Amino acid sequence: MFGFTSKQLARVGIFLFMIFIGVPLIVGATGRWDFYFTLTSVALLAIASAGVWLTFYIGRINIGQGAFALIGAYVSAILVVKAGWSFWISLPAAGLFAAVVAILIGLPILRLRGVYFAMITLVLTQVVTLTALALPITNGARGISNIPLPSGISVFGIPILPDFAAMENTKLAFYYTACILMIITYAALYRLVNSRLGHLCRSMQQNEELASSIGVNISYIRIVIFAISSFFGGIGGAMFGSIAQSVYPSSFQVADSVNFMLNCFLGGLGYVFGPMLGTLVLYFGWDLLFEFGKYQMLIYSTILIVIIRFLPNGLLSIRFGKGGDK
Amino acid sequence: MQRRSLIQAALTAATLTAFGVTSALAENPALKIGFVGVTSGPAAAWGISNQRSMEARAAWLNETGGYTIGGTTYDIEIVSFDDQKDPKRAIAGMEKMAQEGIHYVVGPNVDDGAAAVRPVAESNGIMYFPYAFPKSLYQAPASNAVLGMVANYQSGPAIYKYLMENKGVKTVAFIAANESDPLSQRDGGVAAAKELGLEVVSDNVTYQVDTTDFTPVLTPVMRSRPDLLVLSGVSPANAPQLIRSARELGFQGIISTETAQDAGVLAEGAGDLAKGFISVGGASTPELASPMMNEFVDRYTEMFGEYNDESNTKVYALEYILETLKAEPSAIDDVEAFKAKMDTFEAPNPYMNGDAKLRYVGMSSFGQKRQVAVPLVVNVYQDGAFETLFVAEVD
Amino acid sequence: MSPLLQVKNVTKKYGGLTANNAISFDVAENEILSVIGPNGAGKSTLFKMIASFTPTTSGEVVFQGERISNLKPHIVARKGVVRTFQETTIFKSMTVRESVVVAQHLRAKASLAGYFWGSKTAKEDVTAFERYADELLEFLGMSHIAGEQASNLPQGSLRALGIAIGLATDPKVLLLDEPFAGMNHDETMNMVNLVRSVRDERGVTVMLVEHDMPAVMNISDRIVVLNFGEKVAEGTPSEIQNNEKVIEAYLGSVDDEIGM
Amino acid sequence: MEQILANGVYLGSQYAMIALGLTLIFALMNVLNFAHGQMYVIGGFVTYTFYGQWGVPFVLALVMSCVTLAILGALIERYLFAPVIKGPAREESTMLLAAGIAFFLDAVILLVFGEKQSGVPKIVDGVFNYDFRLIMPYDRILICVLAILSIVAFIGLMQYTKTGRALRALAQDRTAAQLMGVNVDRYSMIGFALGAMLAGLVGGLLVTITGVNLGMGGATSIKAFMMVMIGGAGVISGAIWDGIILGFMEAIGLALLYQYGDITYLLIFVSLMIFLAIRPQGLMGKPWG
Repeated sequence: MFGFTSKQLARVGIFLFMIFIGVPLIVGATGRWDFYFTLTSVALLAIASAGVWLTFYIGRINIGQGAFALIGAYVSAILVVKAGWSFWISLPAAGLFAAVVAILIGLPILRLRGVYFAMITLVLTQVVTLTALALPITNGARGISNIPLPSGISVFGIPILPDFAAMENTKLAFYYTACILMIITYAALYRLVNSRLGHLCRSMQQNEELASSIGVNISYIRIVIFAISSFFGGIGGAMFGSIAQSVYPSSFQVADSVNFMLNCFLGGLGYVFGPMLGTLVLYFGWDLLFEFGKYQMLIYSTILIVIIRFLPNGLLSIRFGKGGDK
Repeated sequence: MQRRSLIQAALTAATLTAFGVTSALAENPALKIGFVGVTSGPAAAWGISNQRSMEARAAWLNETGGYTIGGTTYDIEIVSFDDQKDPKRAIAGMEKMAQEGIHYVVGPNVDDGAAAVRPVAESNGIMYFPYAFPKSLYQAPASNAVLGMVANYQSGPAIYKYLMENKGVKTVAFIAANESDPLSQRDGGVAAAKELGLEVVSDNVTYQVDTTDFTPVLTPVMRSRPDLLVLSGVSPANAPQLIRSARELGFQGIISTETAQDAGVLAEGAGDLAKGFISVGGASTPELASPMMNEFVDRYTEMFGEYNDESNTKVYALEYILETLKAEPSAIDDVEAFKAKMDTFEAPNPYMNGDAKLRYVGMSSFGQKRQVAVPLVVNVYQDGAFETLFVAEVD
Repeated sequence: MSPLLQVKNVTKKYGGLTANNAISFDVAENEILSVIGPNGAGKSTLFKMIASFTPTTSGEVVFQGERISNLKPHIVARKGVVRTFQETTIFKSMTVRESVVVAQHLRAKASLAGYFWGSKTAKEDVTAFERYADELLEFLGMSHIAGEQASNLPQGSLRALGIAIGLATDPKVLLLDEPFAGMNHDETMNMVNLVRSVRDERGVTVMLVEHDMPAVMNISDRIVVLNFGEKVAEGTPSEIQNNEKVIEAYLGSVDDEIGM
Repeated sequence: MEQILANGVYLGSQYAMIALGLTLIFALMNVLNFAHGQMYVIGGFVTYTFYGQWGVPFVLALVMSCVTLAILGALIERYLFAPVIKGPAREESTMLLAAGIAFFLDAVILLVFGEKQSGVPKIVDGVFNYDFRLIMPYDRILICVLAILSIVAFIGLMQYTKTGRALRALAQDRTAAQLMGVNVDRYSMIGFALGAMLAGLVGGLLVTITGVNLGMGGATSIKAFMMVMIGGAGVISGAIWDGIILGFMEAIGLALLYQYGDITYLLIFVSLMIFLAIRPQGLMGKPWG
């Protein structure tokens, strides 16, 4: 199936089992219900980080994912609250809108490379936050609150998705939704990276001139990749808005954009599943250090520095060795 | 080498503190009260004064034998969560509180965080006391949030009215940081001023939170020559700079804000230029502070090295939680009982001289009693400290 | 028969500086044509304009009757005019085989989406790419280094890798940028033979920019000489060798260069 | 008009100094120093402690800020950046390191100096007031002059001293500098220390006017990044120009667009994006940095 070896299939199987059965069992046994939200966050942030990773794959440092997450969150919130759409339709719409914005913005800025691209995307995050503050449709500073929970969907009377508002506890439902989205994202990412598009991206990452000399339409692929990347950002943001039932201009800000980037670095830029691991470690790590009170930040940043000092190729480089490409 | 030993020292220190916190509570059963707010990063000041006032009060109670509710004496344990001013983290923090079996939480400090934690708080049966003003948090159908201080749309009109009557103020200008909370507060303030019949001469000037020079920002405001300049939702860090720039630009009128400020910060940052600056405070001015308030300030100072006047307004939430629980012991793990009790609850206010009462208010603003009745103490800065200008009540 | 590629009055100005001034010449099908000239004569700029890596200021480049100047490089590559680079321009962290497989991008029949879903055409493409890569590496005598990471290769092999990447696109005209630079005599001879066999066995027209005079004389059918952005001479190697202008203006300066 | 000009010069000179340090570090090591703003804040707090708390003369306190930051910068370069840059890692990993250091310094600042806004007494009292058309407090004028002097001194250092020449050679081409006999390790460290020192110096200067607090760090970094982009990353003259340009844009924008308060920065950001899209290398930079 898709050219996977049986060993890889087994690993994927174990991973899926852990997420959908293992985690609920562990939570049930330990009573740590708060892990659901933490893991839901990890899953959603990992989706947005996957987008950042993808732009890294064409050799661009992207510190603008917070902008697209915020756009996604607002689009979904506006569609649900003001236009009365079902959340489940607004979710892809949010992703698509983010992708369209990415195409428009990407046309001029994707010509930039290195720190120039990095900085302009950082500025982009600021621009979107300031725009959200200034626009009437986003309610400006007051944000959009009281967003209803996702409603159920049924086709020909057969319920496909349950109504979240009718649930006793939405934690598990959001957890499963986020995990399913994450798995779809990473499956798509894995396929993409291992298909011809992925190879072309790699060729662009390593040398854009040479890539265009072998006939690769680099500006087209850059746009496509940036749009896909921002689509992921939009989806992650929209889902978060739905969990928090509110969106503010500060829901995603520069710090988030930087964190998305750090997730990718930490997991390892050479590995498809790097951003997922990076997100888990960075986000969960912060929660685990909760015990240390006011030293939390100090310890967290120290660990971060130590990791980058001794594992500069990311956490996954321990397992795969340097230069190994997954 | 140096760096390593530094880190080692830090780690050791951190581990010790962590153990210290958990081992200190041995004799009495612990009653955990949560705090979710920002205690690191740029906005750390807001949460830290909050957290510290809770910790100082808890330590005091525990030292004197604990707090008795319904015949059981508890040691009060404050469980704090740093949300980094990120609404996503704030939700995680509230989940954490639910996990710890906590039903009463103070915080979050900002609008977006307070809105984001609402679903979690309501589904887990947590009453929370945010320091955020949006009315939708406290109006039905929202049920679990209790405003922990006086809102700007309540204090603003009182201040403006006082200034109109006593200082002949006729025109007012507003300035706010370009962020959710200050902008919302500015809009509320503008509406209140217009209702009182004040002429609003400038209300659309904003500044970036990271502004280092306020002169260009303030110049157009000064040109409108208002009698009163309102710094909407100003952070303690920006207040002295704004005051200083306004005075240096030759502004002679009155400057006020509806948020709590720290006299020390004003003294350092603006010196004599801050004279006459009006802000909302708690009850630690000498005229109002009860012996208990003074002792609280002493203990706080001893515990953390310095006092922060912002804590005057932040000491109340914990007191309200504990007093209400004492009045209705079954509420200790049943927030419905707490909500029911809120309608009738009344107890003396220990921090203030006179016969002030602790009770829940908010009927006129929210349609339900979802606000703590903190005395609306309006302070004026004079020579390094605050003096009480007047005291009002919120209903 | 009309020439395969025509350079017509091509001029390039950078601000006030003229890098190429009204240069014209034709390239016939299946020939090896070298462009030579001292440093700064404008050879590289000319190459860039032919491959559309930089626009011309005036004049045009025509390939098979179609104007190819001032387009995007990848479009020119699709038409069959492909340039190689000097050795630093490679896919550093790909293996030799991977590089050659990727470079067959233009031969793909399936769409990008087809690859994503793993369509039948896409699978056939992948098999075909890999087979052709092996064949090409065999032809270039590089099979033994097929699995090496490009960044670990010695200079000579990098040059060959550049040509392999260029050939993998199935070009009609291959533009080689200083293929012999920095090589010793034996290496140069190997490369000369390689380039010749590319033309003879693959039917690829070759244009090259080069400094190494003996190699150029050896390999070229015709030579174009540039100096200070102008075309000084054009002709067969023996014509060029006996051209007074070339000897005076150009060969002298090469001696200087060597003398340094 | 005069007021806008004066505000522009004042803002411009302080921005230029912030940008200088950042661009120097970038030029030398190709590191985007995310922790630059935190270094600025530490500089402010050191001056605050010496001058505001302990009553040490202001100039001495400034020197202490410079020394502290230079040492801090040197240590960070020597023990963190240098090994990571030399290692097999991808170029981008220095960004993660820089971000980690920014978090770390934030945590240290919070623990050591606390969360409150701190300020020092004014160094000079009084306000220069020219007919209400130009209002400028004397301390601002003094700081502005000091900032300009520091910039001049820095340029002098880079142009006319051996260290300066070595640093410039290093910035231009690392390998070539090495071949010319420049001790690359040593001068990278000196360069980083110098960049950090500049951040500390601005922090120390500005603490007299704006005071200092924990929150200024991140915001300052972002502003500095923007400026560096306008001028062209890694170009000294660019850094000075862009500081002045941003200073003037801010001064003019705030003066003219005040009735739409929220949009001055939005416009600055958007025009920056458009500008960079048209001229990717900034004003003075080489293409693609």
